[in-house]
Amino acid sequence: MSTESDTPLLDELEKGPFPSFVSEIKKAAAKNKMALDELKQLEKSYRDKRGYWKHGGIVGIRGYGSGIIGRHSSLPQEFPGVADFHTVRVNSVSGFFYTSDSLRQICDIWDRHGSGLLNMHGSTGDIILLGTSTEKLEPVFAEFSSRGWDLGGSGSSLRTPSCCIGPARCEWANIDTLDIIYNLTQEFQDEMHRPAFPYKFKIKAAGCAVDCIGAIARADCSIIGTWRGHIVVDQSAVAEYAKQGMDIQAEIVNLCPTGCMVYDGRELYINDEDCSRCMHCISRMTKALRPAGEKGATILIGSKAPFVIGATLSWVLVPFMKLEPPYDEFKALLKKIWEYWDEHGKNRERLGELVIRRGMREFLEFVGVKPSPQQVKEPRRDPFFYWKDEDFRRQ
Amino acid sequence: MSTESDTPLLDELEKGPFPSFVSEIKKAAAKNKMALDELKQLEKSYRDKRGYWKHGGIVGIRGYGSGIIGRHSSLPQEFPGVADFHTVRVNSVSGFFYTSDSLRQICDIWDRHGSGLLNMHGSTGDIILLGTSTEKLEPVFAEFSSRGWDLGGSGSSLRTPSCCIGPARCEWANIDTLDIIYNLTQEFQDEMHRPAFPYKFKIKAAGCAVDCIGAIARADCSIIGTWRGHIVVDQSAVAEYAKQGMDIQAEIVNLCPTGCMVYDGRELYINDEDCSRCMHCISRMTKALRPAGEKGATILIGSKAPFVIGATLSWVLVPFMKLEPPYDEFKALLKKIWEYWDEHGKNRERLGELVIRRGMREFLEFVGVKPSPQQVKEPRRDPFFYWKDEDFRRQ
Amino acid sequence: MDLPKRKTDIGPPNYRDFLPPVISKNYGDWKYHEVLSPGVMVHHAGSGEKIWTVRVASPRLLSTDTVRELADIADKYCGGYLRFTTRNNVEFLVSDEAMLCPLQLELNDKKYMIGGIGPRISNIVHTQGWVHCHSAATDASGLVKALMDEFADYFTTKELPNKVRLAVACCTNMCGAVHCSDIALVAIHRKAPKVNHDSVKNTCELPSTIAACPTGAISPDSSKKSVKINDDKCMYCGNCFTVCSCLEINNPDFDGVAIVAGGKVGSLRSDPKFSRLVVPFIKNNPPRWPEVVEAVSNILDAYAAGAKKHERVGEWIERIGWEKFFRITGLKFTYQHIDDFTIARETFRTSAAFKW
Amino acid sequence: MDLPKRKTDIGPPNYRDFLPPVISKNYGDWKYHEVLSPGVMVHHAGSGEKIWTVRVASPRLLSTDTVRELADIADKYCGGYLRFTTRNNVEFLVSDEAMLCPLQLELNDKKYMIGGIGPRISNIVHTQGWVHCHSAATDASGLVKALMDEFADYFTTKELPNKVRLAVACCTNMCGAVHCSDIALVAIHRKAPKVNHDSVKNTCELPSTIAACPTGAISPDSSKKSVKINDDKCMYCGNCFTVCSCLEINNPDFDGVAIVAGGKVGSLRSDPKFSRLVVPFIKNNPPRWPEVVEAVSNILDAYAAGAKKHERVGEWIERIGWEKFFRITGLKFTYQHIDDFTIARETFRTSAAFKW
Ligand code: SRM
Ligand code: SRM
Ligand code: SRM
Ligand code: SRM
Ligand code: SF4
Ligand code: SF4
Ligand code: SF4
Ligand code: SF4
Ligand code: SF4
Ligand code: SF4
Ligand code: SF4
Ligand code: SF4
Repeated sequence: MSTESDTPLLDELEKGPFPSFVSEIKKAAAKNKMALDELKQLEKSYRDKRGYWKHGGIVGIRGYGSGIIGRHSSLPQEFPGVADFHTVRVNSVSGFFYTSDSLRQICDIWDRHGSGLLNMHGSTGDIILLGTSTEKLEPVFAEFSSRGWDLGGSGSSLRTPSCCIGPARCEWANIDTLDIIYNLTQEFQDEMHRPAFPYKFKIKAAGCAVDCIGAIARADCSIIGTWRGHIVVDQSAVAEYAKQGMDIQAEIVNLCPTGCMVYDGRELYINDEDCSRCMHCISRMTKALRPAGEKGATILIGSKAPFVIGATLSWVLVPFMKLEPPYDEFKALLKKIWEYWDEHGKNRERLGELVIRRGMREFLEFVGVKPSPQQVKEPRRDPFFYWKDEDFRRQ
Repeated sequence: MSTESDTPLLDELEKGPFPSFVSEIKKAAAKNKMALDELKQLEKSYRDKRGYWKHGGIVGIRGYGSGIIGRHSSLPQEFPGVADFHTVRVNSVSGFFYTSDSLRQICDIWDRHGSGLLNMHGSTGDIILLGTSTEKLEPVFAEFSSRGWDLGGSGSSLRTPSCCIGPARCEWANIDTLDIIYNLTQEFQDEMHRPAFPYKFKIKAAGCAVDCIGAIARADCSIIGTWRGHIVVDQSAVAEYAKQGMDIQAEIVNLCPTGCMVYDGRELYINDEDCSRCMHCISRMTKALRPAGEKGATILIGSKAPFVIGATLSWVLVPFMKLEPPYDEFKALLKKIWEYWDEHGKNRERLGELVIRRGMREFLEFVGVKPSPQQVKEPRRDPFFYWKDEDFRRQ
Repeated sequence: MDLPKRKTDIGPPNYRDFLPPVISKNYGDWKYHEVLSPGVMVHHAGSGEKIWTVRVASPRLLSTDTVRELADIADKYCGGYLRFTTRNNVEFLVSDEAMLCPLQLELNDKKYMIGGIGPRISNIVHTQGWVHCHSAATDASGLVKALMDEFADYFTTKELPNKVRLAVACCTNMCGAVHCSDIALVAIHRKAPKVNHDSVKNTCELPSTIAACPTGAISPDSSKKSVKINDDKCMYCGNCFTVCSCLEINNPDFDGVAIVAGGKVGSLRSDPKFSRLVVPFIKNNPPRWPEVVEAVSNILDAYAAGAKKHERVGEWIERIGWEKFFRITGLKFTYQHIDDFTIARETFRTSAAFKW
Repeated sequence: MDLPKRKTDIGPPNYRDFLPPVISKNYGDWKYHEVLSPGVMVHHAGSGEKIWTVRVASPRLLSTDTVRELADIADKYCGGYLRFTTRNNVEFLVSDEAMLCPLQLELNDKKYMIGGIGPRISNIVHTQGWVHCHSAATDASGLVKALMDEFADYFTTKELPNKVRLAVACCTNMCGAVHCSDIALVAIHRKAPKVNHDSVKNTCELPSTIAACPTGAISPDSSKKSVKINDDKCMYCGNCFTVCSCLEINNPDFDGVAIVAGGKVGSLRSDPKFSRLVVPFIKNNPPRWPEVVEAVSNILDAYAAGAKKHERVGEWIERIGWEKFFRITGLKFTYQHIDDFTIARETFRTSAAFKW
């Protein structure tokens, strides 16, 4: 038997094939006192089956209202290294692309001023620098900002927008997700850094309905690339898939949600008018099928985690919008959306909750989007609906 | 041109192939002053595009709190024949079966004391005697009750239960809908005639999931016959259907919601374990397919029209219950349901609304029904759920 | 007393006394049935015995004369036995096959419409309307007559992919099963009630009037000893008018019907479904509501053309998608179609996959 | 000042400066890709050029040492280019085919887990847990490690019917996309917070504490200058603890995780779906939560055995029905499974068709 460890429970989690976060903390702890107390406090949590953190306090960067999450140990005497242990959210790069040098730069700064621990990435998409003390915050920021990095969002602000890898490496991207996200992030620096919204606001962009960024589930505004046109079928590639053993009828045709495909054993036909562009067939037969026509995006709004009214998925606001730089049409829409939210949103009311509370009509009228059946799965069922005077004039 | 009619608009509705309600009113009007003023007032409604009725007043039968709907013309000077024009709800016969004599009996009484107009039937299932004056109510009732008829429900009471034709003429009935409804109606006369509930309560029974009485859409308690067992397939009858030109694959197999059927061009196989007993295949191949095994019913609760929270469909409470005379298990459940409603229901709150408001758990515990996945389409999605001390003990 | 002997709580007569003998004998032992023609079917019992059913349309609102006529016909051909269906049709219950033909001949002679069995349009479930209900925003019987005249062929002869259940409710109380019908009409008001302050003061009980409003649109108007109505909150349900008839909800210039579609009650193939709003409003245009008849025909034609055999209207629409339904019917999609009521969010399109 | 030159609102670096040259050249012109092995794929551009991707698992919580190691490897084989995926894996972006094999050998040497591409289990999206968050009712990283050790084969080699997206949220704030995952864990408390009246009095702002509660369970306790909590209303969300750390929500004897399943975010084949509760509670049992791992394995095994190719967990469950899912997994169905929250009624079974 080896000499007794200080962290017997966590040590268990160094075993097994999957890379161990405990080993990571230990690596940092070997040269960093904050990381060491993080490790020890965590061992205590494992022993006691409870966390030992406290929220809060107002900590931040001069001129910024966001980007820092204040955190304190509830056992500061026992774990002084994490008495204050705030995280710094650094705005990541579109598509999460890095060069080795840029990563080393981040590491160097963080070793100098923080715990030496980080998340690549936080679930919104920031680089999360995991823990430092209050007085280190300004130096950390100065180092990063002087080297071309800036903070991400936190609090009641625009949060760090993020996207799928899109046109950088994916054949299905209908929009330039990376550029859109970069452009929007640059444009709305103030909205991100100086919280002035009723609550947080997230934007995520996916290049197609596959949604590799989970935009539809966790963004107040979800941008999802699509096309108006048809799917080009390369019949020889279809034949090749069949030859390779794909059961095209079972795997493709039968799983098409709109039933718009026919396979006669040799060729594959798509009734494009009925296709809902769900991406199933294209994703399974990437060499044979290719969307063609006008490219653009569906703009959806409203998804969020369950607090307080229950989780929501984003729903369609604009069925189709062209998205090309400088993205003016989209930006104008976004500003109208924020204006509406600003006018009607309660404190800590997400956009989706607000629109659900006040109804789609007022919102559509305000932001200037027409009602369309694409916005709903199905029309209303109960006969209680309102009329405005202009409705009578219209008739 | 003929001489000018008093009712030019309604006269239009005597044309065309479908039997005319206007002709009916005219027939009655020919010998009855109430019916004549009904006709004239209706013509005025057609002219003015609005109704001329007023609700209410307390009118009724001695000893009864229900069975009569009070109604008054809002133009009693102009139409004195309908100044008071209350309807009498006579409890119909299970399955809406009549003999010619019984119908003549009804007509004779109604000609003597009322407008000579009636609905066969009202949409709850009563015989609706359409309009008489306040002082005629007691005589009407006396005549009917002395001949073996009684009033149906109205107000905050049990409403006249009704059922599909069931075993009387349908091969698919799993329960004796007629007997159940007759038995319940007899048992709960007091609940029907002396309103003591928070609001109306409706019971409807269908012999199978085809639901020819619309039980699932419009009954606070819906009884729907079903079976536990399997579907017996008569392969020669299957072959006969195929021979007659039925496309068994397209019409039956492909429309089976659970995908539990296979047709090999000759024989039809059903994986009974996966069958949801939806009745599609059976209804289309009645000579070939027949449920076998234990017969009983699914008990559902809660459907109603849209006021106030929106329309609801009944949902499963008890997935399977044997239903044999004297139906004690069902009656005991019904009494527990009413007890719960009585204890917690607000004035004018339907059972379904109450259970939706307070949640299924309390209700299930109160009425003594176990939770089961058959009660839900899908489990909850949001992680906000309650725990009681007994849950901890159970674990 | 000169009244007959009054009894209470005796309940309805026993159905057993009303069944034709062949039914009593074979009760619960039916094996299968065959549809012989749109208005005639035969049920076969295990015993080998049969019962024939001849179904005719009824306007539901009947005079005693007509009921007596029905009774007489039943005597002549059915041993006096007949019934009404859950959709208010009349069914003659024939035990003697020889009676089938003469019965139909007499029914034809008397202009009864025979039909309604099978994948057709049967009778329209409906309620009182201007005939008897204070709450009505339209007339139900008139609409039914206008529609059924138009669709008579679908009752008597023509087939559809499946049964099409029509219904009419004369106000949002929806006494018909409008909320789960293939195609249905529900009458609506579109203006808040006008308050007749003088009569309110004298006639109505203020607290119960105020409490009647489900949206809280009514508040006391103490200066007038009456009530005032917040137009923005009122959803024109007419509940207040039931309690206080001086709150005039009827408004001929604004009342009319909405069309809903896609509902069903049976659990066959797909779960029971609610009807959904397809046309928010058509003005009352009695006596024949031609615009309503046309709009319903339009939907029915699209269904007849597009649905697969056995598909109900709602199943067809769900297969093609509501967006395509609006496209092919040419119906206008507008603000009223988007739910803003209790479960609105569940109707929003939370998907990136839909048709143009 | 000795600090470097501070700038504000410069935003993140431009992604264009971080793309490998072959990507810059073929940006937006990719034609198709091929999965060469569970951890290697190649994308073909219209130009004929290619980029290879080698994916390795990451615990997400990294030390700077490890990040530097990743950078060094990227320098050696990828011209210094690498990226992270939206599920926190590392992707080495290889432009030179000759580097593919040596890169993998070095990664194997260094014990990196290569895989996660295709119909497999990829990394588990998760959040802070006891590592950093005050709100956590469990540890996220530990659960992820325990699960991924168990499912390592599904990352590196074995296939499933489709991708299975796992997630862990350490409290009901659900910072991971738990609400739309194939199988996910969400940590819950099950007891109302204990009020430490003395500290509340001195530390907490009462109005904001009371306002923090979404269910209105907190009211002033004026005698104690503190607050009291109505146990029956509290749904253990911990919101109040965020605002006032003297409302002790952590309760080791009662805290643990719930398992949800059947969610997805993509619109392929079927609309995005919410995850649904399958196991209401399993006690925290660190360091390896064996009961949780077993329960997740059970669900995964049932899916692997029952789903058709390309079916996601939720699609499989919807096809067979939730009642059958509970039957074949042997999971107990209890009160907590029945929704009683905002849209509860939409989850009730409004149909007579279901399986036993
Ligand atoms: C760091 C991060 C988790 C992680 O480990 O990755 C995180 C951490 C916290 N989240 Fe989150 N959220 C993080 C992404 C999310 C996401 C996912 C996303 O953005 O895609 C969600 C769900 C989507 C959404 O926005 O609804 C999310 C939903 C919440 C909520 C619930 C909000 C709601 O409206 O329901 C809260 C509660 C709140 O805002 O008070 C919350 C609150 C918090 C707080 C600030 C706790 C609190 O109440 O103060 C956490 C600080 C943890 C800590 O100790 O540092 N966090 N949070 C993620 C941000 C990292 C980043 O910037 O990249
Ligand atoms: C006569 C009948 C319509 C008909 O022509 O067939 C009818 C007529 C009235 N119904 Fe109804 N309801 C009738 C079946 C229904 C049904 C259908 C059913 O029972 O299957 C429903 C929908 C199912 C349900 O119960 O929810 C129905 C839902 C309502 C409602 C809405 C209740 C709700 O909870 O949403 C009201 C409003 C009320 O109760 O105040 C109502 C109220 C009324 C009143 C009493 C109007 C009122 O507010 O005072 C109507 C009197 C009309 C009159 O002038 O005589 N009626 N009512 C039906 C009863 C006949 C019978 O006994 O056979
Ligand atoms: C007579 C009646 C029962 C009664 O107690 O009065 C009845 C009788 C039969 N129904 Fe029905 N149904 C009757 C109302 C209903 C209703 C209720 C309603 O319309 O309000 C429904 C539910 C409709 C819905 O889902 O919205 C109904 C949905 C069916 C179906 C299912 C159709 C479908 O595929 O969705 C069948 C099966 C079939 O058509 O093969 C069916 C089949 C039958 C059978 C074949 C049952 C049998 O074996 O005897 C009967 C004759 C069929 C026919 O009319 O085509 N019956 N049937 C009702 C006649 C009403 C009428 O006058 O038209
Ligand atoms: C690298 C990444 C994008 C990024 O910007 O980082 C990515 C990349 C690809 N995804 Fe994805 N997806 C990535 C996250 C996602 C997500 C988001 C998530 O998991 O949070 C989803 C949505 C999952 C959901 O619906 O819940 C996602 C659902 C898919 C699907 C749809 C699977 C399905 O049939 O439901 C495909 C299509 C396929 O597998 O054929 C796909 C296909 C692809 C393709 C083949 C696209 C392409 O042509 O390049 C890429 C490699 C496939 C692979 O990994 O098997 N990707 N993919 C993400 C890798 C995460 C990881 O490390 O595992
Ligand atoms: S969302 Fe679409 S475009 Fe973006 S990476 Fe995934 S498959 Fe490619
Ligand atoms: S994209 Fe989806 S809807 Fe369109 S053809 Fe392919 S599988 Fe069918
Ligand atoms: S509900 Fe079933 S048992 Fe009753 S009449 Fe209809 S098909 Fe027959
Ligand atoms: S009853 Fe319905 S579920 Fe069962 S086999 Fe027939 S069609 Fe399929
Ligand atoms: S639907 Fe309305 S108007 Fe028609 S009968 Fe019922 S309550 Fe009266
Ligand atoms: S019509 Fe209905 S909503 Fe309008 S004031 Fe009257 S009760 Fe209220
Ligand atoms: S899920 Fe809860 S505990 Fe976990 S990081 Fe988010 S807020 Fe903290
Ligand atoms: S834990 Fe949540 S529900 Fe309970 S008292 Fe605190 S804020 Fe309210």
